[in-house]
Amino acid sequence: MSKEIGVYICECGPNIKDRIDIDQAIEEISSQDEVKYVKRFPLLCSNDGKKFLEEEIKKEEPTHIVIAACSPREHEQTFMSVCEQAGFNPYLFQLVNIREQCAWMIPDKEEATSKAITYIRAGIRRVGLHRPLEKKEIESNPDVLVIGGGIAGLETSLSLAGKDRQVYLVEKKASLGGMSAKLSQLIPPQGLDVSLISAKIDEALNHSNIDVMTSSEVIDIRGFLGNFQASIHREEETSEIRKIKVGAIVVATGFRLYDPKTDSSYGGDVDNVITALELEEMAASGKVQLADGKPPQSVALINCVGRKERGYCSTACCVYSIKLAHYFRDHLSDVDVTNLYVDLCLPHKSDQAYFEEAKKKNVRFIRADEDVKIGQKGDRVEIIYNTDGKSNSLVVDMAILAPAMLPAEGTAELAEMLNVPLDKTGFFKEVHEILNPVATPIEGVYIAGCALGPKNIPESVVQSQATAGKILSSLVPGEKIVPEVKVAEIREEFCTGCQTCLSVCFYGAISFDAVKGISVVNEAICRGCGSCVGSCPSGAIRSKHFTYPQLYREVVEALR
Amino acid sequence: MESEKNKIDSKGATGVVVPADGDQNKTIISLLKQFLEKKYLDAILIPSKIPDTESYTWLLVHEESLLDSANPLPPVMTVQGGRALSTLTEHGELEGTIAVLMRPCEIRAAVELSKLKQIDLDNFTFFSIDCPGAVPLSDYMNDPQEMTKIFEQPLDKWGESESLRPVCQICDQFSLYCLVPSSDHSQSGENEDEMPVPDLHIGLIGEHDKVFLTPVTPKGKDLLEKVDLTVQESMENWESEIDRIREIKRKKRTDFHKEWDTKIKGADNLVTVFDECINCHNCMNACPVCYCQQCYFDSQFMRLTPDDYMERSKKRGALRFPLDTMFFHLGRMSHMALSCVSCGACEDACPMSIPVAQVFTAVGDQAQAYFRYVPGRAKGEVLPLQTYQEDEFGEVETPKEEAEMSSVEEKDNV
Amino acid sequence: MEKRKVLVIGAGLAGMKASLLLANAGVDVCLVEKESYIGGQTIKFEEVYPNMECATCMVSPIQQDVLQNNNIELFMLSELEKVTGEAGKFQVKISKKARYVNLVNCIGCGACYEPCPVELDNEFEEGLSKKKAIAVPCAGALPNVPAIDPENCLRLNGKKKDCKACQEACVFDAIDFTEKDEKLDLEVAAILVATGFDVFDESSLTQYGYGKFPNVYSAMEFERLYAQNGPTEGQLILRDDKKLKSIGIIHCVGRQEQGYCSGVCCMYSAKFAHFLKHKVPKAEIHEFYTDLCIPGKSYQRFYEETLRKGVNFVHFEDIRVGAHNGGLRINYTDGNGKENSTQTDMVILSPAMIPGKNTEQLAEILGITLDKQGFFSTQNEQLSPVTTDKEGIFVTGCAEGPKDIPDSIAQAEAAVGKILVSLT
Amino acid sequence: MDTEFKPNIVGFLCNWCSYAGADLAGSSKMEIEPSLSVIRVMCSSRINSNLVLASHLWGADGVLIAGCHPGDCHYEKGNYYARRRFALLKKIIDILDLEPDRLQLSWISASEGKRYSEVVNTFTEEISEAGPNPLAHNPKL
Repeated sequence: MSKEIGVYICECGPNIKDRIDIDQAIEEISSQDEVKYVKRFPLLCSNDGKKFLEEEIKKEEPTHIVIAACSPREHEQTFMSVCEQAGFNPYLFQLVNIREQCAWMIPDKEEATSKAITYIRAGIRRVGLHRPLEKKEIESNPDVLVIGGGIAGLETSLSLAGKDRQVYLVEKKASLGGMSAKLSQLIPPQGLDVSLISAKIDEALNHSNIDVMTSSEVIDIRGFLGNFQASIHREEETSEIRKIKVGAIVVATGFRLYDPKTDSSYGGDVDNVITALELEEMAASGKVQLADGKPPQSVALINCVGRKERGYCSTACCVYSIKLAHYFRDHLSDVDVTNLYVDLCLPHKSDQAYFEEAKKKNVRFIRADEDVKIGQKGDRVEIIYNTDGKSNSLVVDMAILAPAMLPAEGTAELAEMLNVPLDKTGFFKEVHEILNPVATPIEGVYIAGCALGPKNIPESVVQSQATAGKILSSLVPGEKIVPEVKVAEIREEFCTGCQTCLSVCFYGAISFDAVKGISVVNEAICRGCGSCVGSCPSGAIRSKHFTYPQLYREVVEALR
Repeated sequence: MESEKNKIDSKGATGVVVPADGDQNKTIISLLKQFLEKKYLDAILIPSKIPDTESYTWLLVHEESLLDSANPLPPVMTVQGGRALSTLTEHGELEGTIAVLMRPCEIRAAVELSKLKQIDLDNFTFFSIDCPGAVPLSDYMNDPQEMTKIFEQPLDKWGESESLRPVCQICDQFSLYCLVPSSDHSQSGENEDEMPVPDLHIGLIGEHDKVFLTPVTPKGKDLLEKVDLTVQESMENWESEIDRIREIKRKKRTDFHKEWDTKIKGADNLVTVFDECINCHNCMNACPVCYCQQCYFDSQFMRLTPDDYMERSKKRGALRFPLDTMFFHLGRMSHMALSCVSCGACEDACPMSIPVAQVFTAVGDQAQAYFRYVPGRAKGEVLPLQTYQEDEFGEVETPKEEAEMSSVEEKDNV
Repeated sequence: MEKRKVLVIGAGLAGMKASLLLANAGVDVCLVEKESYIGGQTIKFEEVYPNMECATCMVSPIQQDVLQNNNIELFMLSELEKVTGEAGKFQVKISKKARYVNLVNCIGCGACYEPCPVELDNEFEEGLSKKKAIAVPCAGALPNVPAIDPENCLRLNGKKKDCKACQEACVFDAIDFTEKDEKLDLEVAAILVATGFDVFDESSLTQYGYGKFPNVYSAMEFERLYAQNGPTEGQLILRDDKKLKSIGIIHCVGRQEQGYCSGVCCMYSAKFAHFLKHKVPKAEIHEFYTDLCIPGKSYQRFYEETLRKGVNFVHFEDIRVGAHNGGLRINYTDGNGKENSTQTDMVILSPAMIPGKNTEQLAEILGITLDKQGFFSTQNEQLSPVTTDKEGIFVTGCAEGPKDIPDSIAQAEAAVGKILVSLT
Repeated sequence: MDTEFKPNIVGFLCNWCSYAGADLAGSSKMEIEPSLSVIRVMCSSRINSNLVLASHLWGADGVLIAGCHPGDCHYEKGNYYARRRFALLKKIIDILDLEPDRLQLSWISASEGKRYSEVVNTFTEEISEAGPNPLAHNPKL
């Protein structure tokens, strides 16, 4: 069918009118074939302009529309919705930018005019090749799989579970609670006790919309946002494989601790050198004592154990050691307490007050450079350290180490299963460290808590609730998912199955159909960047709305 | 770059030296026959002479008696082995254990194709063979007997022959060690990805009446042991000869670059080189690493509207037919220059005897060096355009980072 | 889900992100912003740590989304005045100041700036450049529509009642002097406070010589000084045009006074060092810190990169800045009480983040409490960091306490989670 | 002729950074040479060698590809791949000595209106000096 393209030039008040000879433009363009008419209007984005446009489209019934006005970043949306209101497919319209990148840049009116004509011609030739694109809708399942039953996993599950949303909570171990359950009290300021954790555990266990699977592991995951299938291996009374369908997945697999024994400078097997977690256990059992059963007279809390080796600060240790200091002053007040720190990392508003408080309770804080040496001295523990280059030593009954946080076991395997990347440090990597801190490149797969990197409890909780927020916002029960329209599309006859596109797609939107021997784009995931298009040697991928012929038309006109 | 690319020390290999009493081919064939008879292999893909003709083709041989017509090292390369292999496996894997006997450049092409998911290497057992090169297809068809004679001569004075295809004359990857990535190929077994692809290499250089068999992978070792070839002998003669010849060839290659750089530089020169091109795209069809189902340059997306052609003709004063010759060759280059193994198939295929292979080799070598990439070296390597590093190729950006800084500094100084 | 309305106070990054997520879930959002533009503090930055990413590129797509989203109703130059009712049914009163420029008619051509006779310090540019009484804060600000400053506009403050310079320059009749401040009454189901932060006033501490020596800059001033869209288009031109050979960056300005660590200063100071090393490679850079607070998996890597680039980090207990032969001298004592000093041409002060202006007032209006530090307090800092002690009111971003961008955004998303749950 | 010569440059700009930067240059009323015609793409990684070659061989006196600074890509990694592809194409054009300086890759962020104007104006200057693209006028191509 022959094309009848309608062209509108916006005067944008004086902005375009004064700097571009619109009459000349109209004259030159009208002669171009396939152009049905060219009209001008004072200000198309104004309400009058929009009304005018809507009526025009209905009246003139053009096959395609070109509007020469401002930058698409300003009003493409505006005009597209006008098209929609007029019952005209918005993808058969092209906005040509003759303001920002023409009228406003080129002082000479003649030059500006001819540039504008070039751009409009390009738009006309391009729009002729546009196809009417339609929004798709994809069914989606609101249920969620949460991997890991620590505080992050619990918080996520509890925030998500509801009458129209089922949560499957999968935990490797036999019981829920993770690391935080091992603490004798949560890290203050408020010094909350762990009953809050056990309360959350009970709540999860008794929640009618949370399906808790302990001693279980996820062994396989396929699918995409709104439509995942997961297989879970359960080792409870009987061993079974359970298959579930969910719309989103949250990884909350937490962390493990650095083992100081691996480095002799941390005392190796010296008596009475213990980790903070070991102290928690003693505290829980009510008897904090030395190897020989005597109570300690003096202890040293040592921060940043393993920081040098790992190359990052584990965030929580400073406040954690301060907590232990408080514990001694409050419960074993006759023990003399020293805290050796490299840098006090107190990034949260009430951390410092908590530190000041400990100082008031005469906890001694000593600034020590990273490389402390812990050794035996008689039956006591000697710590040799430097402060701003000056060497000192300290002898105590007991040294308590605050080790760095490491990625949990199985992190790499899980990452591979989910096809999400890991960070240099071995923790999960966020899709955008700054703007999208709990999401991964794979839409519908989120990470919360220490699986993303070392953090303290409040941060883990925030992140858990954040994943909940993102899921609640994107997977509304009963609502369908409306994916990007301008996506990539495989031309089967051209695809040779070299899978180059798979390697360059950051979002895992392309998969390989072994039967047909070609690549397949999942439109639910594709963001339309076109990286695959640029990479395909066979030219087998078309990016809708930015096809080679469309862009090539623009080139030709630019060079005419 | 060139020298680094092939920096491989071939000393200290052990293998099996088989007496060949004059005819190395016979010896190889009889070995292969044993493999088939004893069912250690189900089939062998091998170049063979078409009965009652002078031309060669690939045969997938099951019946050992048919190996008599086979020729492990034919004087010509009719169909590039890599391409033959990819067509075989285009629609799924082959049943059974299948061996392939190919020239080094053909194996390297196969490796590139495997990176492009066109061949599954694990599906095959690879026999590579010392290759003196091949004679130009056209010359051969003009006078088969004569060319066969000529072809057999250079086996003595490898590297010197002027009758071989030009890219063969400068080929410095004609034997096993040229493929082995690590300087110590005995170590290279530890990393699957670093493994040279041939399982068993057949050496011909050094002594006429011997064949040097080097088991490269456990697969190859196992095969030899099955036919009771376990004798560990020194391969020194073979090795030293390879080194000698490689030196000669490498020098030729350097000279080649000197010569060709001037021949192709500049639009006029390049156009002159391709002047006779008739756009038959045979080069593309013969090229093993041009693997596309349908070449984009043959597609309707390359066709333009009449007024576009008029426009272009106006601009240029005239429009040359066939259209887009240079666009095609440059486009093809940008697609496969990094994977070009300089096998020469394109040049053999060109009806207008345009030195396509030499142009692509001249460009390919430099482009590959720029990306520190050696096509076909090892299966584990990722194709350069399928990966990236965060900090690289700063020199292609404008303004250059350094430049920007200094300019800012000046401004600050003022 | 039946349509529910949520009020979001503050159109900074946290507020915008929360609004978009809520809108995406089909919730109607009323986004209230006291400034005439959206984007908050982040749009003042040229680059953000730890990847030195261009902030404008990062934020402008989000601003565009907010402006174009049909579920988000944006009220600029507006502040919350009164709240009654309870969760699920709050009645709120918004006071909206007149912009005197019609958002629909104005197309942002900027024809009105030049003719305006009034010239003022541009506080968005930290006073490093001038602006007219009708202006957008900086090039590329969104929405790209200026506002008239009624205190300084000659016509509006009565000094020259017949001045209509801008009105004459505008062909879209977008200038409307008759526009009046309004009061708006809304009913919303939940309220999210995302009012962000302010920075500690360096001039209140004499030892840093801020305001006394021209080349002592505040962090925010420096951010604008190096912004491509800032007053100097990214050129490092000192107040006295002196050439830069060495720079001192002092951390923890106001930490003692405020009684907390802001958690971000070490990193953005390191960011400055990165930038300076890039712009003026030969310059010496000294970072003076008390404790390096570089939490998390990737921040130390960033810090170590600055070390590799030759930035000198010095730990101090006590510090003061003085003038010394044409430059600035930084005197400090180290961990062992030893006296030292360093000579520099420029000093950049990294001040603490403090609660935003009117935080107390807003807390009163909302009937929620503040913590010791003066930020909005949450039910339980450990386990419910976004819910306030009043049902239906949530707090996020730096309004709850100092934090960096990723933490603010995570918290915004968390708040959205809590709100969406509370709505169903 | 050379005094009359007005270069004709094709510029592929990524939607999120460079196109925004160009808009900013415009709205800041910076003076920019009319030589360059902008073609908007979503990401610099969309550009394939054919588009560049087509422009280069069929009349462009210069071709500019502009995208987000490395690390800032709106699609996270696109510009890294774009850079590699460009490096290869430029290398080939360079080896063949087909006017490599007429191909340019620049990173321009959304706040760098000034940089955009500098990039375009400088590129135009260089091309003006170099004269028209001989390839474009070689009837044999």
